[in-house]
Amino acid sequence: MTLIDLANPTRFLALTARVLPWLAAATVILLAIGLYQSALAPDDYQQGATVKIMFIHVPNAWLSMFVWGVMSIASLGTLVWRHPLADVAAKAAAPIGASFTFLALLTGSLWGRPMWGTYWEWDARLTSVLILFLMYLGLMALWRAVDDPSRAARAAAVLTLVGAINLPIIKFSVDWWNTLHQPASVMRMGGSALDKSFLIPLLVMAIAFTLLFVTLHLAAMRNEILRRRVRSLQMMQASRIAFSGESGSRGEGASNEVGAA
Amino acid sequence: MTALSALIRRDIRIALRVGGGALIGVLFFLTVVVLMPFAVGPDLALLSRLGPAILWLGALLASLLTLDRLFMADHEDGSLDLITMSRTPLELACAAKALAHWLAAGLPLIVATPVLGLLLNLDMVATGAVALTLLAGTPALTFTGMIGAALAVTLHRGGLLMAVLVLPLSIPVLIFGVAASQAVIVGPMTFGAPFSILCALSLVSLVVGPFAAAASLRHGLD
Amino acid sequence: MRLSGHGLRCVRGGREVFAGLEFAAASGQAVAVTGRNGSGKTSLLRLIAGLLVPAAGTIALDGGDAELTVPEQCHYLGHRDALKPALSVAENLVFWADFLGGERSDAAESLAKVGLDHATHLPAGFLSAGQRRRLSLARLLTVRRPVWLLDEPTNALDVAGQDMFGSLMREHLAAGGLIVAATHAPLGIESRELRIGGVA
Amino acid sequence: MSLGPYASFIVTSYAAAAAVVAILIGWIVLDYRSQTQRLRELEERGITRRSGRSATELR
Repeated sequence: MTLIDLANPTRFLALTARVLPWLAAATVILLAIGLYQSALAPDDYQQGATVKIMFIHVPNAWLSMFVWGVMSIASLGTLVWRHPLADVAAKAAAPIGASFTFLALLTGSLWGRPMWGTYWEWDARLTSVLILFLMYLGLMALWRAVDDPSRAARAAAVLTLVGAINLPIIKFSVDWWNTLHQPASVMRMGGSALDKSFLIPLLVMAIAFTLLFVTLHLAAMRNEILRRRVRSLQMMQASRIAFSGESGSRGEGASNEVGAA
Repeated sequence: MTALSALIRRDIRIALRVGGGALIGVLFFLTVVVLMPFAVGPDLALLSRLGPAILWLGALLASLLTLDRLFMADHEDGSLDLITMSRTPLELACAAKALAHWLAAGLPLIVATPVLGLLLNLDMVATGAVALTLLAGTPALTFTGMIGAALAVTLHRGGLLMAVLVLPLSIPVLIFGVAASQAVIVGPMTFGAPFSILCALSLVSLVVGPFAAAASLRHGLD
Repeated sequence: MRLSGHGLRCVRGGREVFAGLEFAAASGQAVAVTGRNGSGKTSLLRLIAGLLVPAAGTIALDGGDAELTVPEQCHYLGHRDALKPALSVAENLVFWADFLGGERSDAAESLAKVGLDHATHLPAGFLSAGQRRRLSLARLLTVRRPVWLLDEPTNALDVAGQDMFGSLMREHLAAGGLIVAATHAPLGIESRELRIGGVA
Repeated sequence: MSLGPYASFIVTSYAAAAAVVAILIGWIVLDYRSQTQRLRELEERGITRRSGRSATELR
């Protein structure tokens, strides 16, 4: 099955129907393993048991960026390759990405509360994620604001790509802004210096959440394709109404109005 | 009464459907408030002192900037003609439209306030005070903003002109709204005095707004 | 019932559109307002509808409901359809029926009469210009008003639509209503002509 | 396994993640049902796709 084959929505729906149950099962199994392992993971000598929040915070934070990446590729698909499923993929990903980003923020602030004493600190990482969240919401608002999906797709694709270029700049600016005001970062999680007992559960959770995203994304894409079919059928119905007058008992004569399709 | 409730229900429905802008106001509010710390700095003590002011400014801008389409859309598709001709007094119809707008766009701002209070390091009491003053004050913003929205139809210009016309009118609301919230947080004034003035301002605008808007719509139709 | 205007003068944008205009129409009569572009056909309708204020003269509806003003007893069908694309066909119609109030007939029946009964739950945004016009006509049928003010009513309607509209107007006149229509094309029903702006 | 003094934060985090994911799944399932339902209704009215194939059929 190549990318060209997938261009046909009907074939895509068939593939989705076949793949979804397996994906869902794999997600559940991996999540179970990940949760079990993170439950067994030892406490951090500095942070105590709160380090367990990391096992869901980090995968969500990873997904918040990964989903934007997926949307960026889909946007390229819309603008450059004109792949018919690209804007379906981009649209379906936005609310899911926003949800993961929201979870990253929420767990981040719950993790921060014991560390900082407040729920929110204008910490460089959290702030960047907050901006990312706002951009997700803006993108969703854009999708909602335009009724015609193919017209909205162009605008959303441009915005997504501009966002993808801008995100590193925003991240850099926020880092700079943050260090300007707070020389010492409040929380340091050494990235690669992480102990193996944390790293393995974290990796499993990250993979499980990524699989969760893929599952949800495919299902949401399927919904989106069906939604567009409903829409085009309704358009056809609207243009067909005039003909129904023909068979009506009022005998007003045939109408050949076709309607704006 | 059926006429007015039908109008309110229609406007809310349109605001919530695809293409409607009810939630964009909240998003704008969120964005404006998030921008502030980047200008002020991430100092939590400072932010919590400025918090009520930031929230009020954000809510003010969000509720006024979403208003400029209040009558414009109805004017463009001819609905406004029919509303003017109908047996429902235009003043009441204007009030109903403003109420619908407040329900669809104003209330979500108040619901979003606690989350933003968290970002600005406001404690529970301060957040509650801001939310309460917004609840009392945003109707005043909507109903005075409505006058600007009506003028925008008359003058065939929306956007910035409307903001320039209406923002000065909303200064009293801003003064007493922020004063009442600050009174809870730092004192030394009591909460009651500015809050009752705020409520009075809202009540006055509930009366004046529909009449002014209806008058300007009547003279502006052609 | 008799709708009449005396000595009507209309000024728009500092320019006098017409002056000293007289017209009258009784129950069961249709008046076709004709004249070249810019002669004030639409302005006359909007004067009657109360959407413009006459610079001089009066408009009266004798034999109507004394409690109501003239515009409150009129239907106005302008160039714009007063439809919301986000709402469904039925929602649009029921809203106007609820909002305009007064005596009303069944909305579903009116939709059937204008040939939109299969589209009731479709968003109005999906309709073509002609279908939108039909939906506006359904409003005239659902809410009872004695006076119909129609501005180029047959615009966007196809031949079948015009026939359908002709029979609806005849029904309205037969029921004692009256019609003032601004038009270029023949109205399709028996009507008196009111030519404004003089002979060019 | 003891969660220490901040147990409520940890539990809340996991619960919130579960809730949000549950809402997402619920939304997707309900959306799927309503779309297939609407397609079926349209088909019953005799509106079919140009290909003549059923719009709901997946294979």
